[in-house]
Amino acid sequence: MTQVFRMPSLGADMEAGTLIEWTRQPGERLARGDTIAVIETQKGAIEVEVFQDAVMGRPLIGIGDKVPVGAPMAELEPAGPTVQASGTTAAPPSERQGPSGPAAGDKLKDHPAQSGSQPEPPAKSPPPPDATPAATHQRASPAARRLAAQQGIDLATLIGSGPGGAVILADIQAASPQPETAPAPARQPTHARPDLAAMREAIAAAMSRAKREIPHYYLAHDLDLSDAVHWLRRRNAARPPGQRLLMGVLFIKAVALALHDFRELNGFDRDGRFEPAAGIHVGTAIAIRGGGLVAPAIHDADQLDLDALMTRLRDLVARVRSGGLRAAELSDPTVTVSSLGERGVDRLYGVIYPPQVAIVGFGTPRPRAWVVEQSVQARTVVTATLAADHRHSDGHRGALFLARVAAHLQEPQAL
Amino acid sequence: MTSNSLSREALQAIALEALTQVAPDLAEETIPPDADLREAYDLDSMDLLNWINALHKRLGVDIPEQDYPRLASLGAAADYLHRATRAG
Amino acid sequence: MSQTEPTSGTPQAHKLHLSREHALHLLREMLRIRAFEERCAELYTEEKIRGFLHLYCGEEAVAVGVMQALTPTDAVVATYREHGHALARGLPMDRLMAEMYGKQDGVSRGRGGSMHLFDAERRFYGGSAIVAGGIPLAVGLALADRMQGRDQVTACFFGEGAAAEGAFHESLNLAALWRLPVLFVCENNRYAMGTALERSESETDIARKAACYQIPSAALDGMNVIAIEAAAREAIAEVRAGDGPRFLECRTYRFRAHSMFDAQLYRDKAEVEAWKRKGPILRFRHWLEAAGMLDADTAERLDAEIERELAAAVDFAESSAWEPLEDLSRDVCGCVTRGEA
Amino acid sequence: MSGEAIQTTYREAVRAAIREALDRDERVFLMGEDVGRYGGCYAVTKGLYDDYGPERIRDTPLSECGFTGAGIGAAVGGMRPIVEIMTVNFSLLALDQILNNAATLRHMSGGQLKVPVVIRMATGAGKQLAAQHSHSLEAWYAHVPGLKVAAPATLEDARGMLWTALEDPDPVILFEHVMLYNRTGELAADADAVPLTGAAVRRDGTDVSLITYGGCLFKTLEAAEQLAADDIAAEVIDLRSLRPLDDATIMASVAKTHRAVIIDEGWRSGSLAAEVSARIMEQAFWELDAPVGRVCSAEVPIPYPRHLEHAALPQVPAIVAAAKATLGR
Repeated sequence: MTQVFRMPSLGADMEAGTLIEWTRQPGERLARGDTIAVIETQKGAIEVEVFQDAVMGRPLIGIGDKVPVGAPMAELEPAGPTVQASGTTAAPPSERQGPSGPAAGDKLKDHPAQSGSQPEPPAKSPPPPDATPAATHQRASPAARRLAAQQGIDLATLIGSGPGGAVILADIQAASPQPETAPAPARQPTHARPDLAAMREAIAAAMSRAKREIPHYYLAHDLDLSDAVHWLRRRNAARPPGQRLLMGVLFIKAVALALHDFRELNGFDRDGRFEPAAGIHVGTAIAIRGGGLVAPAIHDADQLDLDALMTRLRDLVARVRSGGLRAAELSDPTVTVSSLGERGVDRLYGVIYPPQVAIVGFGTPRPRAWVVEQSVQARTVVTATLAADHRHSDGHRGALFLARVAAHLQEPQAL
Repeated sequence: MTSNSLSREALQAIALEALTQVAPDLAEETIPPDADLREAYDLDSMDLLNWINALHKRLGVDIPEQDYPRLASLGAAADYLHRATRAG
Repeated sequence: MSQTEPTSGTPQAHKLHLSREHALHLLREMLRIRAFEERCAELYTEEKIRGFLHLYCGEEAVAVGVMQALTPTDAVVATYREHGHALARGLPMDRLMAEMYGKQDGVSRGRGGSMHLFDAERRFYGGSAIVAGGIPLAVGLALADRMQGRDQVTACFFGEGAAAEGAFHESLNLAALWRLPVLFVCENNRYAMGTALERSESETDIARKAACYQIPSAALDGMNVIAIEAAAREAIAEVRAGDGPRFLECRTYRFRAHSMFDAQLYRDKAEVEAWKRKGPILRFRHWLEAAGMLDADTAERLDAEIERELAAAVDFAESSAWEPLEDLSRDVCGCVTRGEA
Repeated sequence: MSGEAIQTTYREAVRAAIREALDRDERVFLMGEDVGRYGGCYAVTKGLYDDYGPERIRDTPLSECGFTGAGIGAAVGGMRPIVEIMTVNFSLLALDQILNNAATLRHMSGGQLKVPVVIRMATGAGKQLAAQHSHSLEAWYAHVPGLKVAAPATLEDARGMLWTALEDPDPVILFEHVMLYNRTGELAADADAVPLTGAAVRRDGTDVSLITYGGCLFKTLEAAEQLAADDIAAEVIDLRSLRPLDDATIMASVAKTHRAVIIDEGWRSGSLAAEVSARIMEQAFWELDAPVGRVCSAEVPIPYPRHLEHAALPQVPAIVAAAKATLGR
């Protein structure tokens, strides 16, 4: 079998070499240890040897060509029956005889993976400072800034008594509202708690309308999530927490991709007529502690890779928790995904959020007995459900859609 | 070596502070150290991940996914971080 | 032992009783080193082995000869060109290969690589990559043996380049002054990297430098394994008897480049070829054949055995694990235990 | 402790520690230049040669690299050597052995070897010994993983750190400031080993943390006394261990006082003071109510004339001024 002689690595700092000379011509025999070529490196010309008996084959680069380490240089043909042994006057590289080693070309195949697996030292950075208070031109010590932020005091209104006129802790303490004359030092509100009563009313109105007006049909499909779970676990293991993904992101992406071919599920009901949406904006149901939920949109979810989706989702959750959702985000979704997460139940039957026409639900993934190729195995299974508007789609298409979602989740690496 | 390690109490305070950053709606709660955060305070997966990320960034401690259950409460988290920062 | 002319080159010249079994052992040890290093060179070009790789090819007779004279409780301090010393000292080839790869099962847990091979159990103290840096260490090991009344010798290997370092002179002086049980073995391969001996030393006779410190010294044909073993046995017996240090200068030659990335601009090919004809393995093999101690079958069997050992070593290294990242900072400090022995 | 105290000097405390170590452990021996017959350059080892003989009080040639390396080798070989290097400036001749062997052997051997050597050396200026005998290079050693570095400043530490260092499985470097040898004071008659790690709060205070070690400790305590007269309560921290640093004690103090000044006889650039300051920024930034201050040696080789040497080193008025500056005073 023809093999390939590649540019050898002669030092950790060698990246490439320039061919100066072939010391053998095609058809000439090469014994293990013979020089095959001379290569110019930054350290000067170096003769390079072959590590197997072979016959020089077709050169793949020319004199003067500079190629990187590992690049093919020439073909090597099998040597055929071994001819000479040593112990005679042979030059000492063959002083030791033995069977030739495995072909270099074979081994080189796996070297990228090998160098890729070189461990990198973990980055241990010192703990970063806490939250950064609002910037101001007033000189103030870090301790003063922290207390001012806690007490809602504007530094710009103070005259500092510290070095260089800086505001220091004592200045903030002096400016703090006194307990007798003022209400307890109010935390500068960093988040606006949603008005739960108002939200309840809005949900009540929307859901009543949905149940009154939309003829829902419901489909459910159990699907094997094991590959996705394993893929996710492996991927997350290699990343710091800030770069890890949640399963919910895979669900969103799988739904968004599947909707490409099921446009009748992605859009709005406008007085009984279906209006397909141009983009796929997935409303993502986020529960609010204490009751209520919102489902703001992740725009163009089908176009985002998983990391970007995760970033969006993280941002949405943060803004749900702290206030700061934009109104458009709540009205933009063209479809909704609701996922129960790790502490839910097996399946959820969604109620469509008008004027959307479909909601996809995911229950809690659990190990279940599952038949794989005639045997029963424990697999992680999740139930995906679809509630859709029967005025605009039918159960057959809905079923094909759920099957497509399931198929996407079998290939998490392609999401 | 213990030169860099914070006390367990300090770590518990850091864990609480990080929690109220990622879930500011819990800021006014009094959270007992042994309370299960997910069960008693309805922390979802994203909250949990954000919290762990905040701890990782603040303390430089690597917290693999399989260890998440070991940070079920503030007290458990303090124990875990204490061991991890001492080992580092 | 005071002459500094190299001793004669024929094995028969020495009064060493050489059984066929021992002769074949010597050949086998040199062949193992050669085979191991040639495979290392190949693995280096494939990027399995990284860092610096300094090969000993041509100098095998020195390590193999001297090691024959040591007992298991004697100590060895070597240099960064120490694969041969480690193998001859009995460190297992598979764990040495794993170390070359940087794997966790390597003799130094992968932390050292080619230049830092260690084995506390076999009293093999490396593996020093600072020229002459191991010599004071050897003096200290010998001092500890002396002060604790142990009947042990420390063999300290270094190249002729080390003779230009202060540590060499300070250490020879201390060892002689305190009559410490050290055998100094200078492997004079004529080039400190690319600088020829005569271009770096005013006195090129290294053995004479040692003699200046009142250390009995001799210059030997470093390509003759029998001559080296004989001289080492005699010297070590004297050292062990409490007569203070001895010094052997072994005049040898490195067949390959200083390290893998070396264009060898500093020496003639003809010179290399001339030395290769005096190769320690080649010459010993011819001598054994002439003496009727080595036939074709035996030679083939030796090669096959070594090839099997080597293949197993490479497999072992390939399948050994990388140390987990969490262990990055292990073995920097030990734990402090009050009252620890 | 029995409560009984004896009047002694720092020099005598170090000598008592060496005696105790020689008595307690057969494997302990001392070697260095002129430690034997001469009695030690700073007379620390006076009398030991007569009592313990030339094997255990071992005079060496002027070969810092050679005998320090031999001490490292002897430690690997099972002994507990105390290597005395006359001053930190001379230790540079042995730096190769300390860095490339003592600090690395455990790691390079995958944990197989340990190097329980103790290297003592004099450091610091104040005796008009000019630019090759007066420097403070502790920070260089404190930079190196694999070494432990300590600076005993008090009689208790001079008496107690040596034994702990000898028991430590890793190489330990002890820095003895030349201006401390003559300090006298009371030491408990039954003073014993003290831990090698951990900083000590030498004076409690609430207004500013003065962080120092070694030869500057007593200047800093004097500065704290003067500050007290101005109603400034300075807390004085003696680092004691320069590697590892006791971050917890430093940060606890800064969290209390919100201000810090570091006093270090090393040159300011790349100094231990710089390291301590950086750690305060990393770990206690939000506690600070003023920029961290530093009092270090002037960036000049230590000069010979008395007035210039004095001006080059951290002195009490500069420490007082730096502490007040953090308070805007």
